[in-house]
Amino acid sequence: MTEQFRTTQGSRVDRSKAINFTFNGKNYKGVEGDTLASALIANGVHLVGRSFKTHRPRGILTCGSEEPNAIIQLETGPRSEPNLRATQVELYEGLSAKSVNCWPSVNFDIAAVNAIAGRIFVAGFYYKTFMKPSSLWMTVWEPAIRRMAGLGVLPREKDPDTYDHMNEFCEVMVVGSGPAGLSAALAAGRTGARVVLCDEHPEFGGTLLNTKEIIDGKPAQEWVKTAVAELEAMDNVRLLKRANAFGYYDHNYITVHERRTDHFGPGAKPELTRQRIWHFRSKQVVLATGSHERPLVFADNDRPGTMLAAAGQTYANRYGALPGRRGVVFTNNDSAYSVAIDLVDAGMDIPTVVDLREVVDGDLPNTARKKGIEVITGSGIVATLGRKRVKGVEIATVSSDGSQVTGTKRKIDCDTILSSGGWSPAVHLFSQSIGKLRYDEEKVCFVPNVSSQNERTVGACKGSFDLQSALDEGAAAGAAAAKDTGFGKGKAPASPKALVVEEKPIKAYWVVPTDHPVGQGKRKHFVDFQHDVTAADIMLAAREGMHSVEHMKRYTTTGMATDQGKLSNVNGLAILSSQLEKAIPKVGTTTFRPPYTPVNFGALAGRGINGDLADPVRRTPMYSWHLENGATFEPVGQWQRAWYYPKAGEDMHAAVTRETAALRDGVGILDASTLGKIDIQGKDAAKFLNLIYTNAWLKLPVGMCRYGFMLKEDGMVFDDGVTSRLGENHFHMTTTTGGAAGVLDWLEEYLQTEWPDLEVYCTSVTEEWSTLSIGGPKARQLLEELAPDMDFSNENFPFMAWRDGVVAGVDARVFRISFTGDLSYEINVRNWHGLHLWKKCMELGEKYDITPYGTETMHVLRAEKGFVIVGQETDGTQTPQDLGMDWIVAKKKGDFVGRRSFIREDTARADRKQLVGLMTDNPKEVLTEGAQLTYERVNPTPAPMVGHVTSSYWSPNLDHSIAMALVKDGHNRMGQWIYAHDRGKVTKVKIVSPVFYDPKGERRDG
Amino acid sequence: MLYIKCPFCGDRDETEYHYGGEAHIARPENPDELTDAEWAEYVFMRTNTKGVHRERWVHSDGCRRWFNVARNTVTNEIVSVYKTGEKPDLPEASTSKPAPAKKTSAKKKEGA
Amino acid sequence: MSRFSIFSLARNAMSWHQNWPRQWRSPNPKPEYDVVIIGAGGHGLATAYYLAKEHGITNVAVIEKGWLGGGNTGRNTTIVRSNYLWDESGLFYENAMKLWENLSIELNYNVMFSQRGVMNLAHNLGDVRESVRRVNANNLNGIDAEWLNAEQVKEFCPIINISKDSRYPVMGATLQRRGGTARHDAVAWGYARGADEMGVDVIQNCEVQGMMIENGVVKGVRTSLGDIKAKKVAMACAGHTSVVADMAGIRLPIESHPLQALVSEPMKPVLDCVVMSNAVHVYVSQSDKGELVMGAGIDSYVGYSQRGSLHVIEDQLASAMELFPLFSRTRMMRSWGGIVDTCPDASPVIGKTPVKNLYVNAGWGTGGFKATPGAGWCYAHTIAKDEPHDLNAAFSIDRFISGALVDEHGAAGVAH
Amino acid sequence: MVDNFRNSIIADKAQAMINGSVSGENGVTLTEVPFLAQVNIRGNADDKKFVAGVKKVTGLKVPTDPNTYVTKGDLTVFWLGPNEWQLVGAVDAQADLIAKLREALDGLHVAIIDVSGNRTALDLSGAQARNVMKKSCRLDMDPQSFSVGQAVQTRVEKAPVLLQMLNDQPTYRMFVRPSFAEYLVDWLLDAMGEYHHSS
Ligand SMILES: Cc1cc2nc3c(=O)[nH]c(=O)nc-3n(C[C@H](O)[C@H](O)[C@H](O)COP(=O)(O)OP(=O)(O)OC[C@H]3O[C@@H](n4cnc5c(N)ncnc54)[C@H](O)[C@@H]3O)c2cc1C
Ligand SMILES: NC(=O)c1ccc[n+]([C@@H]2O[C@H](COP(=O)([O-])OP(=O)(O)OC[C@H]3O[C@@H](n4cnc5c(N)ncnc54)[C@H](O)[C@@H]3O)[C@@H](O)[C@H]2O)c1
Ligand SMILES: Cc1cc2nc3c(=O)[nH]c(=O)nc-3n(C[C@H](O)[C@H](O)[C@H](O)COP(=O)(O)O)c2cc1C
Ligand SMILES: [Zn+2]
Repeated sequence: MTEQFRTTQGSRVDRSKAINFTFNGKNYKGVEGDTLASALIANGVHLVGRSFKTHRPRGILTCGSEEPNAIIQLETGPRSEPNLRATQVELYEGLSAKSVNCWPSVNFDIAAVNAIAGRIFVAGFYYKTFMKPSSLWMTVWEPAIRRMAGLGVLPREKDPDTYDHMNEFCEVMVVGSGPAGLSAALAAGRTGARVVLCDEHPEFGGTLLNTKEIIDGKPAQEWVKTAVAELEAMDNVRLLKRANAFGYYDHNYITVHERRTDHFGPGAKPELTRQRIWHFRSKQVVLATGSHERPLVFADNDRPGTMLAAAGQTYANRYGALPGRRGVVFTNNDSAYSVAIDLVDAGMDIPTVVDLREVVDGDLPNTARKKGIEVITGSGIVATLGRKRVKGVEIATVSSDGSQVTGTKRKIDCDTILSSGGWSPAVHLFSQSIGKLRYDEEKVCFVPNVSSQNERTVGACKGSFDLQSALDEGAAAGAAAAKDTGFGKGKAPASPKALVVEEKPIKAYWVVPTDHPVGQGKRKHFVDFQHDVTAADIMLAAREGMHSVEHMKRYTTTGMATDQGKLSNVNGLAILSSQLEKAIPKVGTTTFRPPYTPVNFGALAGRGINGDLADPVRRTPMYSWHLENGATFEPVGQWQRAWYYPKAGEDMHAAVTRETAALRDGVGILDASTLGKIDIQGKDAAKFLNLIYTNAWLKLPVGMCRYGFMLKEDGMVFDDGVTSRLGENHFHMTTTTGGAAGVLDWLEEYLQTEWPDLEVYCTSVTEEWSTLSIGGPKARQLLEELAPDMDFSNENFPFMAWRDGVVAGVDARVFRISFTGDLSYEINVRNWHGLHLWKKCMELGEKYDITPYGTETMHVLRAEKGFVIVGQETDGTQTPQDLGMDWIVAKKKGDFVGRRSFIREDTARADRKQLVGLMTDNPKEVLTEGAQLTYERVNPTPAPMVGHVTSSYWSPNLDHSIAMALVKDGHNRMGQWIYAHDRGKVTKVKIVSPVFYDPKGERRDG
Repeated sequence: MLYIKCPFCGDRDETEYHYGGEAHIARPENPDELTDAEWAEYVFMRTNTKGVHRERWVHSDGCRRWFNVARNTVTNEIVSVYKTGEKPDLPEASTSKPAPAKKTSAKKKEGA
Repeated sequence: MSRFSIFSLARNAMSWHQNWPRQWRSPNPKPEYDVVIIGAGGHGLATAYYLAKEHGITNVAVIEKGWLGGGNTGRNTTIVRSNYLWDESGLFYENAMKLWENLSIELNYNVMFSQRGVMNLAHNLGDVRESVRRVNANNLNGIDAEWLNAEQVKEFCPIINISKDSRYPVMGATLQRRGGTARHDAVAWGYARGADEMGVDVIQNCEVQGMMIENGVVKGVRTSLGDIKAKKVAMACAGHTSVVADMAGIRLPIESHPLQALVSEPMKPVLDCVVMSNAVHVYVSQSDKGELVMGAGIDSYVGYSQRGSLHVIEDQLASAMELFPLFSRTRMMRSWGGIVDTCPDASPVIGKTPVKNLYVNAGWGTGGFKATPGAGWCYAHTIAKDEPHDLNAAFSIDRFISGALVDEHGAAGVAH
Repeated sequence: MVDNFRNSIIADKAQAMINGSVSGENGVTLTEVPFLAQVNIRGNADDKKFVAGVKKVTGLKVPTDPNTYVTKGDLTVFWLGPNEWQLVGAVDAQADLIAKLREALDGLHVAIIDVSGNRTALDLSGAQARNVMKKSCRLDMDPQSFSVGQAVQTRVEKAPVLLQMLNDQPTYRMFVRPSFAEYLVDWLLDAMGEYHHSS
């Protein structure tokens, strides 16, 4: 195929470099510098997609990120991407794309029959139907609607590309690189401040790349070139192309989405991350984001071949691609005349400009007239002809209030319509940062009014639509912004002189009438092109009481498509305002939200797209040993803990049976390094512990340890652990694995905010120490071999004592505490000695058949003894008393955190849910953790539940299943039979003491 | 993401801190003397200010100090950052504040 | 009011839809009402509807400072389920679920209640235990609930990654098949239309700025449109409850926090159920238009800004990608925030206040959309009878004094 | 002397760090500096006795400027907070330092805690090191904001670290909890990947 619509000279594309691509299966040629859209236009392809609801044929409307129509699926396979705007896709060799949301093809789309039923499918129709019978909603209607859903298709494979994030700080951030942004960046950059300039486009220059403006007597693009060259030479300036500033958050936080490799083609630069999110903290911000041209809302305004005027100009000037052979320009303002002029110069036939204004006598219209273009005033396009491409327009004079067609219709043949309804400043970022807008009656648009952060708007974004203002305001703002950060004197450098062509005022004209009242005939006035919202829909919404612009938006879905209303919002609200006979500012805009242009999920995830980088996996020093020795792991918070160590052929049950037996009969070893550890010292340390633990601490002798509970002020248990007195004023606290960080923050909160007078320092030493727990009847023998210099006798090293010594040749602190009920020692050594000690234990313990065990076995062993695990027996609603641990609550020491809550009515109840043991009748039957309990076997629904099973295991040592449970009034019901329910299965169980094993504690001392 | 100036370390991103709730709620000296309702007031009831809210933060990933922030909960403007134990009078937040509703009843004292 | 149906649609199509009546009026406030409800969110509107329908009280105004349905009702991820842990909550939400199941027909407004199933994933042994506990509690309360193992999870939702090597391996999930989503705006509109038809005044753009209280009895409200007398006043103002309660001198155990959500661009359906994971802060469904609707985490601090922080979204998407690797190449189209009213026990407050004839409905936090019909129904009862219904008796403010909290952190999780 | 019972928790990452490092002018390298002596000191900088005591042992005045450190010979004292410092010295210096400090500060409200095992150190160095840090840390890494003589407690992505600007190469030294070390190494190596290929 040849490019029939490619011009022969001018433009920024390189006609000598041809690029092959396919669209909807057909081969085409474009050239370097093209976007997919410009290449399609050069090839005369206008029909590029189908609309969302009614599948009407759609053509390319714009030349930027505001494109609602030309939405395509790029490539196939794992790098395929749905919903890209053809106007933003840069052409590369071999590109392949297709239309979305049409079947079997864009030319013949079966769902287009929707359009036939279109008379019923008005705004909100689905709220009014599909209700009866209700059985059909889920089975017929919703599936049918769902089949119509969506535009493109997600690839099923994992994304082969990578993404990353960058955090940057700067003094001045400039968004948008048109004349205003470039001037601002230059002025700020020259002061030496750190400046960032970003633009969504692949080239800097903004609209200057699209038009033929003159700066300092030369084509403006020459000024752009020197400006960019100067900026590139500055070390303090960072330039980001293809970079969409998508969010402007609190505290001058601006986030930018940079597409780094897409333009090379998929997978072309594997060493680079495909896209990058930049997080900028900028002291000052200059928004030079330009403006969006608004389409006019006229009858049949969505036929392919209809385009925004400035987009047509851009295709011709910038890409050398003519939008058609013969075009009619339709406008309510002067800017479209430069379009007509440029298009004629580029070789297109523009017979007519249809202008809604009655008097048209500006410089640009007059120049156009001189070129032989007929200017028809006070008139509008009242109908268009053609189906998949415009064939012509019907024009007529229209009343100035927009109510009706006043003259007779005249037909003009054309294949292109270029419409301009005025300009809307791109105030998105300004509004995201909570800046307040003002409606400008003269310019017919919302403009920034009051800023809320350190930010300035300039150029078209501010509503200053002439080039000289853009240059001047940019320079002034750049210099002032830099000065506010301590750079430069704030004086704007003299800006270059633009050739100014005076423009006459625009006329607000929101809906162009046609030969039937709007909405009452076959011609439709589209407002939101992607979502098929028409002016009639908006009027209907207003009639139905949707008077708030937010209701109108949601009822009609105006502005909710992928362009987020860049083209439709202002037209929509203006139509609503005239329908309600309310001033436009009274109707107001909808809320501008991030992102400005949609941003890939992958990019937002960044390198976290690889889960192990998203969240740290924390490992103990012995992790490598566990791994090599076949351990399975259990995630506990961020930690990976060894769960059990299956030998060949063993399942969990077998492994745990073996591990528990080893501990009860011989010696077992557990990696307990993940326990939180806090060093607490100072003369008030014991007093402090008295306040935060439920039990008494003043009299704990040095050399001894004690188990404690911490409560929140609501009286409920929130952490537990053993704390040891290292010296008169010095304690070593342990916490649960998951609780470590929270407990330290919490201790500090009380210390620093409630009791600042207490002389206490808390320091985390969690990872200073590796902790190995060695337990079982043979533990002492092993310890004696490991530490020949230490005395492990019961007399000299009793239960709940600690001693320093040398173990396996390294300094160690040994605690004699037991979470299993058996003789047990916790050995703490420096983190870096953990692996050594572990291996040494395994080596010396071999003759005792030392057995490493994991958390599962630990749980079984402690359950046999009735020891609770915070977070398993507790869920934030248990007091120590509920757990049967009144003994841990000091009665006489005075206040401690949470104490006051005990005497509240509900907390003091005698029949609260209390911790008990449960025994099944059938010794082999292991209850399910989480089974619910009732007093009676047979229950009505809802059944009166009296508690649940918190822990349940097969106990190899007892040769019987065991369980712990919280049961209402459980402490008074020892020996009673109740019922456990697990998904339909009912098991009779007896309430017993939770201490199943060695109730007298005879094994503790070995 | 907020940008908070730790009174000890300087400006840091929100992610380095933990929020600690409303500030200046003193723990009652003698909880035993309180009624259940008064105790509940201390443990659960919060001012939840719309406007300038005084709150605690801890610089968890930095100096581990607790401190106070006065922040406009509508605009997120940080009006003041000050150390524990201090309670400066504050300038009004400079940006838009929603009109605090007129009070018809005396506002209760904070704390218990 | 004209009935909505395919026939009325067809009939109106003949006249180019020119004759549809207003779905609700925009009345001026009367000087006095029997009941003034503050807040025209789903809860306030449903309350008005049931006051009129169930209790015959129609001299009611719903006063809304903005546009009806524009609070959290208009910005939530629309997940509806009733599988809460404790009896009090389970029975309360199940009542709501039953109302949901008939709501479109009841309101003659298609709220598109789509019972496509809600899965709550478990990622560690603690999750598994708590999930099973909840399934059993639900079953005994007559609430449908199932436990799925990892393979069954995959079968129910084929795009989930259940690899054991995943950073957050999926160990199973609870499934409530009757759970799903609903069209949030339609819920507010349907109730507004229904209430309006029975004579309730829904007054928008009218802010309550003060309370009239005499001798501990509420007499009315002061609004931006003037004073309005009322025999009873009922708060239903979600994130702003503390602000309004403060006008009556009432302090509440509530903090307001920003909570964000986002939608992707619309794509052909890949996800036909709702997936939630509290552990990794992901909850997502795909709408009938094709967007992925995702909730993000809650910002930790008190906030009234209806905005949130990007890092919350970034962290959440990183986790989501591990569960749904295929989401990487879709794009976030819009993100927004709401102000959620959180209670210390993650359960709501519905009941009387220390001020006579003043009622409170708040503390719904991240999960009150699903309660909308049930909350309105119970709240209407509470207001009409001046005492709570059995279903909401446990949710009084007094529980913070007695200690009888209904701790639903496990089941309520971060957000949903 | 390093006793041969010691193991770095990321010993098995050594080769990956060598492979992942990029030599040359535009490169960036990552290495571990294990087993350094580290002592946490709590005390009151307004108390002359405290300041003098530390000075006597270390020859250094405890820094009171936030985010700074001072160095003399092998010894560095980091400011961690208004009443907290970290002393870092050569391998195995801790026992001696602690004994001397305890003696010099006897009777004062202080805490002197051996934390040598509580963190290991990683050095990220070379022309691209700053960019790698920018991918990883939400602090301003530009030289005017973070320069030699400064150290901060912050986060490198999700790992809490004490981050020291060691020299102008630049070299960043990160003191990190051992349990996070593998994650941090993986994270940094991943960030370095880009420079690996484009040199
Ligand atoms: C991002 C997000 C996701 C969520 N996801 C879910 C979910 O998936 N499932 C779920 O069940 N729940 C979810 N929720 C929670 C749910 O949205 C809310 O709990 C629920 O919608 C609350 O309804 P409401 O009617 O009480 O409040 P709202 O809808 O907030 O209504 C309160 C109304 O009171 C008005 N008001 C306030 N002050 C005044 C005043 N002074 N005068 C007059 N009017 C006033 C407000 O303007 C507002 O319209 C989510 C919330 C958020 C923000
Ligand atoms: N004749 C008229 O009525 C009329 C109307 C509008 C504009 N103009 C002309 O347009 C020019 C205005 O100059 P300007 O500098 O203000 O605007 P501009 O339109 O030239 O430049 C704005 C640039 O900002 C970029 N941008 C916008 N939002 C962005 C974001 N979030 N992230 C990244 N990039 C973003 C755009 O892609 C564009 O390149 C003048 O030359 C003026 O004459 C004329
Ligand atoms: C369930 C749900 C689905 C949504 N889908 C879309 C959508 O498809 N397109 C869109 O632009 N916004 C969508 N939104 C977001 C709304 O546009 C809007 O952001 C949200 O209601 C909050 O209101 P606000 O942004 O006006 O403050 C959706 C919101 C919800 C709650
Ligand atoms: Zn700090």
